[in-house]
Amino acid sequence: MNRLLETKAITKKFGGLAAVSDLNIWLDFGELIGMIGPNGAGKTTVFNLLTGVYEPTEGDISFADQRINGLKTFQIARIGAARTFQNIRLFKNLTTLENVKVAGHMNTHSGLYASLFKTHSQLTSDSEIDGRARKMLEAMNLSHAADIRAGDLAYGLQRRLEIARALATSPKLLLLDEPAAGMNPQEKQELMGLIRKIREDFSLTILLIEHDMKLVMGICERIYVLDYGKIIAQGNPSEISRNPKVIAAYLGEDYSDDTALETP
Amino acid sequence: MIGKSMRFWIVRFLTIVGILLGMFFLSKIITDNLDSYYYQILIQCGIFITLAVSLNLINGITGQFSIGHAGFYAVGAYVGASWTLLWQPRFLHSAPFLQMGTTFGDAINLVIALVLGVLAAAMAGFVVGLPSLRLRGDYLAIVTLGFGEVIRIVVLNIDEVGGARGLSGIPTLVSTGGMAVFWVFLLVIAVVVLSKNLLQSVRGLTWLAVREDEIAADAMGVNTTKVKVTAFVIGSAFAGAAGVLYAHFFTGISPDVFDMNTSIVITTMVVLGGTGSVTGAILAATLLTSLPEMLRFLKDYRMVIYSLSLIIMMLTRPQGLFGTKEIGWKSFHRRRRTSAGGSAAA
Amino acid sequence: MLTISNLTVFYGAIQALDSISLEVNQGEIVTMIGANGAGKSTTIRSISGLVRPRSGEIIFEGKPIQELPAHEIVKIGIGQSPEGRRVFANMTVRENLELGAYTRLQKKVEVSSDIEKMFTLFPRLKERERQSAGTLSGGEQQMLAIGRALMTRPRLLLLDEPSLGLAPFLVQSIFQIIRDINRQGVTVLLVEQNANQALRIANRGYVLETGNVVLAESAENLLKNDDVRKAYLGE
Amino acid sequence: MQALLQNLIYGVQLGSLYALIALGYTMVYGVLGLINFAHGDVYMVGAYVGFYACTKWLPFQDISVHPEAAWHNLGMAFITLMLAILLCAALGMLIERFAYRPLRNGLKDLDAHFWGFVIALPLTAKFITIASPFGLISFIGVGIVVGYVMRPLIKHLASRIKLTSSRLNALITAIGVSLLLENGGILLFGANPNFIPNLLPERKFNLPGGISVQSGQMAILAVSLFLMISLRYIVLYTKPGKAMRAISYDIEAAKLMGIDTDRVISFTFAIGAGLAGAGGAMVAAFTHIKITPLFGLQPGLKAFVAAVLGGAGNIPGAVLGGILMGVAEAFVAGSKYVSYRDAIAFCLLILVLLFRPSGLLGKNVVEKV
Repeated sequence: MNRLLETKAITKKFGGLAAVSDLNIWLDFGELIGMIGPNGAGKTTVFNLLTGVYEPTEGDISFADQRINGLKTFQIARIGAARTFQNIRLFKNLTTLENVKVAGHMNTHSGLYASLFKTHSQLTSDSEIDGRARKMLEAMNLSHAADIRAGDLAYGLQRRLEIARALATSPKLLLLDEPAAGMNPQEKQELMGLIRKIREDFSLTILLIEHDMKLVMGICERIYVLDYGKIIAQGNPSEISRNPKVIAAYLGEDYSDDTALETP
Repeated sequence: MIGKSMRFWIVRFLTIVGILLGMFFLSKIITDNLDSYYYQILIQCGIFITLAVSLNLINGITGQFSIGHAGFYAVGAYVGASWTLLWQPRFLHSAPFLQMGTTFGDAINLVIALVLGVLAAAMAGFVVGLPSLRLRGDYLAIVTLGFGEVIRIVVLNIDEVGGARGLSGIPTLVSTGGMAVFWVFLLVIAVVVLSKNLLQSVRGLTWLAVREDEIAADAMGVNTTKVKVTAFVIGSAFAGAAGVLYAHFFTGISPDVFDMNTSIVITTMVVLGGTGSVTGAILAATLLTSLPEMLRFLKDYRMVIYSLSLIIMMLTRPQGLFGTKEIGWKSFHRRRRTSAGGSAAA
Repeated sequence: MLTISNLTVFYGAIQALDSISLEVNQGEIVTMIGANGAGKSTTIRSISGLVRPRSGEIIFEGKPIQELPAHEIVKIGIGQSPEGRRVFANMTVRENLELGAYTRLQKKVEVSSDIEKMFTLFPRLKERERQSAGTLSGGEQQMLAIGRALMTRPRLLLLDEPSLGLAPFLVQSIFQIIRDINRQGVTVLLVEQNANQALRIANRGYVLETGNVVLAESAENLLKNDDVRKAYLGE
Repeated sequence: MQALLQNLIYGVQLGSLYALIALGYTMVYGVLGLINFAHGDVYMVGAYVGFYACTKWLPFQDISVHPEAAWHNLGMAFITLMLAILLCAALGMLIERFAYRPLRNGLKDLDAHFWGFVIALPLTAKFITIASPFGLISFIGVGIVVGYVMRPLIKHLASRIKLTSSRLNALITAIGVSLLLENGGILLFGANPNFIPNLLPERKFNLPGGISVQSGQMAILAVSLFLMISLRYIVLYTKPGKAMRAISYDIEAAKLMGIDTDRVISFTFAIGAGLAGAGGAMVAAFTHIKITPLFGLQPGLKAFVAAVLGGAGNIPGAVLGGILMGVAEAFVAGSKYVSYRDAIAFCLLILVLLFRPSGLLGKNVVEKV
């Protein structure tokens, strides 16, 4: 079996309201999956459930053959699920390099004692992390900005740094929450290339939320459509764009007139 | 050939011995030449630097809004004083080497008092750190403040430690032979060096990450719970040590020494110095400890001027004296483009 | 109607706008397009008084307004629907709309009739009149945000990313509504990620890059411009 | 049972007072997210206004000599209450205008001048006695001149200001204002405790079951209730009330509605400070407690705890928190653990927050991810 992630009938209620109900999704190793749906459909809630920010009210989540509901966010991150955030959440007052180093800290062999007393082993392990982080920046074309305060980076670079930081945790699964939000078409184009590239280079499985249909349809192999916390359709891009339910709830009738469907 | 690691430890050992010797002679010189009034101010400065830098670990670096630091200071002071005044005599019979009066006897008692005070304060820090897992920002602040008050009131109600009158006649373990400066500034060096080491390590970055964005830090695999509680434990342990030294230098403690105002003064030092900046905390602690003394000639107007300078400082330089910058020896300097340093709180 | 000349804005040490100039004529829909961080939102926020420019002039109907506080600017006829909608989540839809008419709240009859007008423009809001705004869907919140801005009775309406985060089919109707509002005599200055749609309903457009206006043309010409097509329309 | 009820009555009275002060905290917290530490000191100023009004400014008559003057004194007491409310409201607005607004909007010329003026006051007070009108005028005159001279200096200090939204900054500023009021109070009112003698006829009402209520207690309770109900009306149904709510949700969006946020915030401070002032004056007048410049500290802190207990920013929450705390304190004070009465507030708080991190009635805000 090559399932990386599977949810079994998960439901999340806030108060009485179900933000997500009876959700069954799965991801196989190496897949690139999209998740679309109107605002408030529960897409980000799904991400929060998968990363342990919320605990499901009902149902099970298994990740890498392990039941992960109830685990804390940092534990899930350590098992190998990394994410980016819709509203960029960088450590603004740290530099670009330091942001990535935080994510690389899991590889440190030395404990708190070592950090406080600056032991030899800590120095070596820290310089290893430093080296890895610099490589990661190189991979994401961010080396030139290593010493700039993250909050001062240009918007597009901030989005890229979010991905670099997530990659530095050495994940198996990468969850991207609207990675192209606020980018212009040219930047989106570059981002698509980058997503494909990191999937290859780091042998990742990727799940992404995105509103830009061109991007989603362009790179995703399979798409889940969410509405009111439920999966209303799933399938490959061409199936989705023809699905009447999806057109009614999300895409709209004249969708194909305005947004080119063909892959770029 | 000596291995790399071996050489590292030899250098480390020699540095420490060097510092200890240097400090020892320096403190002798200072004690012999300084007027006792300024001597007291110097000790006060040292104690408040320790308090401010240790609170900076919790408040500035980890971003936990704690404003009840005097509580831990009190725990250290009372537990330490209880050892020398109340518990030590009981052990004296079976362990005669605990006899005070000689340099060795004083030192051993002080070390025991320090260990007990630090442990107790660290434990208190652990207990107070726990709510920080659920509470954020102002809510946490008021709980820490409340905790400080509860400690004070509890102490007030324990007759064994003198209640409202406090404890007096604590043996002056540190003042014989000019050792006060030595001990106090040893503590200052310890807290500053540890803070600096932490800030320069990757682990320290994870602490800063908790301050910057807890949710993101969590998602990067940082055990934020552990970081926050650890910050509380280490920060309060140092405050406890400062308390022990205070008790044994000023030889008298009472609950008012550790009231809300003290907590507030320590918090002010951290903010005034620039939240997160160790150098800033040191400078602000020195300034705020000596300022009231320097203003003494103003008599009644002293505290009015003091409060006014506080307000005007905040209105004209809200990021504190240093922002998040550090000054000092080269390695201390974190080359980070600073912004408004205040984003620590909230 | 609105003339901006040499507007420069700094956030701390970072320059957000570098001496930009633009104008909006009575009855037009003007759109600003550009990458994130190009300064579109900053321009809008400077007009509505949320950001103080370091230098430059903003003249609305002959009067300089760059020194006026935000609430005065609302009073002289400039309304804004902010980025991210920012409705008052714990208040009902009706209360939100009422707050739009805050400056003339004592004229109860007039305010209710204006609210009725909003309900004809956005029938969905009528259905949710007593519901708290936080429970609305993204599209409904956007309608509420626009409705709330219209309640200030603006002659110039500033719209900051009205289609952000909406489902594609809702995007269509939001642009339709903007066109309707404009036909009723409200001048519109529109900031949009969705340059394609924005240019289709606009008369003129400005292209912003890193705090500068790099192109100012009729919308038609911009739609034809090769550079624009490549950079912002994704063709 | 009798003792229980008696404690309950005392607790509710005490609690209504805490609630009155807590409302100021919670309203300011609601609109600005600021812990207005100086609020307890405004309560102290209210008590002093009460003291001066009763003993110096107003023609109260000694009721032990003229028992028939009771109605006259009651009228005067009403004027005292109004004075306390108005003066404290003005003080609240002043604090907001010059200490907190510069944190939001930056330091303007007027702010610099004001602080220069305030710095000048203690320095000139050393040389000029303010007892005579001439002294007072020259005192203020010197202040204005010195303020004018200081202005460029303060402006220069602030020239590289970076506005931050840091709560710690706001908190330290508030603490500074609190210290200023306390120490200014010591200069102005003297450090010795004062108290107001009996001015109103005191009656003890005996209720069935052997419980008794003091007329002073009843008055405090009644006035507090009246003020709280008025506040609720203001917040829910008036224009500034609506604006206050809008600001507390989203200050920037409120500006875009044409709301003059600075004015509404000023109004909020005025109301909160007025309520605290009323509380201070009533306590001073009815309970004959000794008032000192530091007298606002403990009740202020407890009221703040009450506000947090109920859910900071939540108006009914502040009332509930206040009453709850008053009752708890009354029961502890009536038991053998009386020496722990000041600790109970915090124990209660810690307990409640552990189970409801946003207070009893506070909305549990889930941070948006």
